[in-house]
Amino acid sequence: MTLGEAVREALAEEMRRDSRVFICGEDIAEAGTVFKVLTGLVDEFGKERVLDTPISEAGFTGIAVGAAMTGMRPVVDIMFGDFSTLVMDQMVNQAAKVRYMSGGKCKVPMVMRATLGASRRSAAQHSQSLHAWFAHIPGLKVVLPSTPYDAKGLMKTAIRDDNPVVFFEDKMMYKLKGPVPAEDYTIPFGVADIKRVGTDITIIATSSMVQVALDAAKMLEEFDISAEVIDPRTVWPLDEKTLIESAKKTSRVIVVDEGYERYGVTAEIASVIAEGAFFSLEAPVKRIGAMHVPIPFSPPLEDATIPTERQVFGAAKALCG
Amino acid sequence: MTLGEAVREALAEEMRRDSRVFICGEDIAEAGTVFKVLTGLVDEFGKERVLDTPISEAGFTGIAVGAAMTGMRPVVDIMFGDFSTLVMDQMVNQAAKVRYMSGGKCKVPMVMRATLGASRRSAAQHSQSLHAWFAHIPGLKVVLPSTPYDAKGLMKTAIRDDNPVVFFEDKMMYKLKGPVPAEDYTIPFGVADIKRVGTDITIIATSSMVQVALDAAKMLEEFDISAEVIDPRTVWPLDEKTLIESAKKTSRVIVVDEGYERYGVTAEIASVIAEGAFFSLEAPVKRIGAMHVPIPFSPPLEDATIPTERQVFGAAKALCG
Amino acid sequence: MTTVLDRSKAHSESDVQQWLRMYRQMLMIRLFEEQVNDLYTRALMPGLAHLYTGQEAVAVGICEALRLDDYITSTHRGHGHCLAKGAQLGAMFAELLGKEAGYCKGKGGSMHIADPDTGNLGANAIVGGSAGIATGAAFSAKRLNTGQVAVCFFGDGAMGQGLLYEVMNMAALWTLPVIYVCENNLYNEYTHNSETLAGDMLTRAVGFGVPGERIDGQEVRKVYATAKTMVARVRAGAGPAFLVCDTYRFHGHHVGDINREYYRSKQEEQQWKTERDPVKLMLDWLTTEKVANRAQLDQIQNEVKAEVEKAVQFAMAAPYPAVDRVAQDVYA
Amino acid sequence: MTTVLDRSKAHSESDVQQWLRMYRQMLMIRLFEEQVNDLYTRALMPGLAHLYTGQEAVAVGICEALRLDDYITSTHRGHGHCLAKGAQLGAMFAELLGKEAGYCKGKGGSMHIADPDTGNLGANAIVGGSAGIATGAAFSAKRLNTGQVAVCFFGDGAMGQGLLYEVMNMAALWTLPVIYVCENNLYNEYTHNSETLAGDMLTRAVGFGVPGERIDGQEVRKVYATAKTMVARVRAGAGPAFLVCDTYRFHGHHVGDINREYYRSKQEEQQWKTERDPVKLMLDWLTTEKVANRAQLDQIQNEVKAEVEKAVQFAMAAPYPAVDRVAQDVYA
Ligand SMILES: Cc1ncc(C[n+]2csc(CCOP(=O)(O)OP(=O)(O)O)c2C)c(N)n1
Ligand SMILES: Cc1ncc(C[n+]2csc(CCOP(=O)(O)OP(=O)(O)O)c2C)c(N)n1
Ligand SMILES: [Mg+2]
Ligand SMILES: [Mg+2]
Repeated sequence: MTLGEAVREALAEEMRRDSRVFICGEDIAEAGTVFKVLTGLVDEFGKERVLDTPISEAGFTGIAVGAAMTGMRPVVDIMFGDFSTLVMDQMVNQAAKVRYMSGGKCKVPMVMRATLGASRRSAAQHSQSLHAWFAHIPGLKVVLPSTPYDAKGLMKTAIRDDNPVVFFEDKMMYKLKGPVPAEDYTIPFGVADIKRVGTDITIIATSSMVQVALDAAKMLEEFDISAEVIDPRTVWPLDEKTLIESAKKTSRVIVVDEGYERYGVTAEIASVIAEGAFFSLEAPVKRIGAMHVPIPFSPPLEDATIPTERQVFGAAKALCG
Repeated sequence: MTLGEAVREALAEEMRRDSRVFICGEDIAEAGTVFKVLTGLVDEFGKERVLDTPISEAGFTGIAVGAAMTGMRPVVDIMFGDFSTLVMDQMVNQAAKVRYMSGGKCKVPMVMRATLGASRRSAAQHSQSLHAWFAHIPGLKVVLPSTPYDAKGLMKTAIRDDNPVVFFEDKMMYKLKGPVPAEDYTIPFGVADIKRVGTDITIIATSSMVQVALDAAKMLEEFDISAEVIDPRTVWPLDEKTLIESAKKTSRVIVVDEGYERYGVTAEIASVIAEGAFFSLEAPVKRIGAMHVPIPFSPPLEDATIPTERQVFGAAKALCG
Repeated sequence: MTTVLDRSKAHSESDVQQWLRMYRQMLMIRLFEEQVNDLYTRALMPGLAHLYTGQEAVAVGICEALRLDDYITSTHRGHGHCLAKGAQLGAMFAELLGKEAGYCKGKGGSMHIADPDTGNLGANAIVGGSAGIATGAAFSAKRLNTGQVAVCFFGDGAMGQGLLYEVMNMAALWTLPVIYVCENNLYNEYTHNSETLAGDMLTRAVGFGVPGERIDGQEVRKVYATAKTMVARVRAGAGPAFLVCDTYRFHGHHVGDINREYYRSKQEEQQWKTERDPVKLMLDWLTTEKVANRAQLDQIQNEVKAEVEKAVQFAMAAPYPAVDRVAQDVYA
Repeated sequence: MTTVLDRSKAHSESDVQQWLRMYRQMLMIRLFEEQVNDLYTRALMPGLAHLYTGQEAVAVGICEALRLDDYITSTHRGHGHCLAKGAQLGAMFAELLGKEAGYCKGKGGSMHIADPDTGNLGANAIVGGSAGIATGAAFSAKRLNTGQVAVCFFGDGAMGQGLLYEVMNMAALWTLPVIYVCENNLYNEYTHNSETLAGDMLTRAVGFGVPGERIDGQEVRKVYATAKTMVARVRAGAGPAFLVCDTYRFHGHHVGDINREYYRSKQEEQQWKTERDPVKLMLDWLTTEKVANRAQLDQIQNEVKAEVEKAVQFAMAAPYPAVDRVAQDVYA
């Protein structure tokens, strides 16, 4: 099953299970989203539960917040994560804070799905990975699946969670295949997954960077370097324990994330490790994120801005050398 | 001169020097902003250059972007930094990227002024310090003055800069006094200022946290601990060299910032230090930021969420102990 | 006395009850706000408060037309909406003082009071910020088929926020049971709305498929009558509606806004206060129409006063939340 | 031949020049887009492109009414606006191919072409995202007293973005010389706008103090005539204006949108293509009115074709930017 299918299945199963779940967003009904991830859902659930909206990201996100506060369980589809710039007030000043500001009286069980990731030659306004912004905000949970299995299990958890959850799907991973069991399952938030066991170096990677890390790990194998690859799966809550333990074991760590490196996800994870495994580290934690430039359109330039397996491999070899 | 007056003077002098500079925002003309920072400017420059806007943050920020691209030098006033949630698209997808996307053909010489900081009992939507979001975005520069002298010099640099600059003023610091020379001066971006020289521990602090750090340093003195306090002044560009050198010298570092600690400014600075001064550090870099909760209204609760001199003092003592 | 009884006979008992209830509610808001101002002036209240005084007829007239389970969303100037929808004085004061006994356990304060039990989804300190929430509540009501309506209160300043138009459009497309109520008190903080509003408010809403009305917001019976018809229509499935109530805030933008002659004249304020005070207008009408006699009206006044005072005392005496509560309620 | 000369005499020489220029411009856009589609189909173009084919009369009619230094802002479907405002074919193709010789040195691509030399402040991949920029450009023009106007092009989908209304309001309050041009091609990507637009477009703008007109966007002379009057009025200081041009995109939402019967019928497409093709309508009119003869029109066609082909060849042969250019142009 592909990652896109896994997301769709999770949504379909949750919509069958709970009639309060609905999805809204642009071009999601008959079109099934621009990435065709939701194809067919409208046929089963109708246009009232798979709701095409105007191009009003702030507006329909706000409506979702209100619907979530009053008994529904909305899933909001933000076509490109870059457009999350338009919903920050609704997500951050409203959704994330409603529970706290009301002293626990209200809750906001909603999911905001958005895409992230570059390398589609889509240029600066359609290629960003802005998840660090959301991870910075108390009251939100932030999920980044890297496999179909994780995508399905995490999406189900997200929908059943009584809090606003921001769920980022990498556009380039929708076609990625992987095994997904037939039976119902969920994956708890805050539990990192060791995607590959290793002893010499820990590579912590998120979303599509997990594959990059695994590919780098394979290249490292030829040099007799055994890399452990860990996917936090949720950057908030963050499974610090698993990350730190691995760091203590291997004593060398690389953190790879597709967001801008500066003031991004790699900074938090690197400093959690630097603190938690301080006395075990042989070398500084190496951060690898997107270059500090807007994503360029031109293919050779774009390719230079995003972390690659070669880059991770090089960094790992240098660390272990 | 107070910090508020220093900001006003910088604006007034730049408006006198350059007729293309104008300010726009809510309640800034006759009212002189809700913090009375701009009082009197409208008398000198008129309502066409000190422009009261509707409550349309996204709209007037967008207008400023366009005005900046076509020969003006706008200063946008965002009353509370919390409302920057409303202007992320204009600042991040437009202002920050216009130069790059146009291959260097266009430029956006604008300043977005916003406030930050809690402890005014203003609750969750009027107390945040969201500067980490902007620091994450290539194309923006992010300034956080901590003294009247810095505020004036940095504001002048901001206005003369040909790029979008986000300038955060702490609401509680407007009344803070300090010397400001009469003559024209600017302070370059990317140059940290050592606010206090010390040998045992480095405290890196931003905005109002500089005062907190200085107060903690005084308390530490009594325990014969000599603390160096450094203010990066701009978190992007970041003067890594000065920070790392101090860390190498003292071997112990605390980073204090009023933004949420998680995925915030302290994470970036801590990991820059952890990497740059890796072999000199005696202990992990200690991060101190706002608690991972929305800012509560109730005074005893709010006070518990924001870094205090006592907390910094305690952390420093523990590190040096 | 006989005259009074004679005249009141012209009115049905239920009408009389309703008028007196609306009068009492307005008075309660008025006295509540006086206490708030007093607490602030005596430096007993943390932070700020935006007083509703002068606008009471809007909240009361509209909430009188609502069911207890109908939803409202409110603003930074929200005390009136909360009380009119049914909030209790004690928990209100306690919240304003940051006490554990407050509606939000002290975590919200004046600008964030929420009381789901009375359908109040919360005040909002982001201007226009609750337009989505109210529309979403209407969405739920329609989907869950509960017959509820949602009322979104906001000030004329919120007409500057694009969000409002985005959600009006969707409310119209999806025929949602939501009423957008603009309390037009002429000012956005310290700026007259002639500087901030181009075009025409009602036309704006019509452009998004939302029909509207504009009324005098100082006459509570007029507000109620209009709201009643509108609510019935909206509840019956006619889709969203827009209501502009012309009104005036008697105090400053917030309790600390004392010297305000640079943005509005004392004369203007005086005129509204003497000629257009909603509480006084209702009192006069009740008297003129002889709905109630002086003694009855005095009794109401005394009762409300006593309730308010008792509530303040309760709140003042109530404890702050324990500091370890700070980390609770972030997540459900 | 004599007849032609006879008839054309009825038209002034400058009118004829203008009509032929508009025809040539429309044709250029049409042939440009055909090449783009071809490049994409042959997998020679990175990313995507949103073709303007079918809407040429809007860009050309409006830009014909503008000065070279007047500003425009454009959209994801922006090639037509750029060319109509005066962009060169070679640098356009080069940008679409990500080449150093492109308008943005390859950094922008199809959705971000900017050309300040012709007043083009840039295409924008955020729907409605340039409404602020265009209004800001009008602000500059007014403040710097340059007599320029700004035109903001956007699709009917952008009517969903609150930003548009925020800036319309300010443009009206501050009487800024900006024209908001909505190209109503009936669809937001794959969704018909009957599902996304409540109310009435012109009424919306009027609500914000911006008067408007709605016209057939397929008749370039009609578009031009309307724009001419509007631009003159706006330039003279009348404040902002709104123009809705009804039009249709002949291709998919983007080059890869091939199977589209689930959202619009082949019949609908066919009807527009055969009956409402702006290039053909103009060609027919030029022929019927005998403004030009077949030979002249063929010559135009051949010239444009040759130019377009030459430009593609230039762009194909042009080098990519050196990789170290990636870090340039982030800051000025
Ligand atoms: C988005 C946003 N911008 C600015 C503010 C600051 N602010 C608080 S109240 C207010 C004026 C609101 O005016 P109006 O909506 O008319 O309400 P009123 O105060 O008159 O009741 C402003 C600008 C805010 N809270 N939220
Ligand atoms: C803010 C935003 N939301 C969504 C998109 C994705 N998107 C790109 S084009 C488009 C449809 C735009 O429709 P319209 O404005 O009518 O322009 P058209 O494509 O018809 O020319 C959408 C939804 C976007 N680019 N920006
Ligand atoms: Mg008002
Ligand atoms: Mg369209």
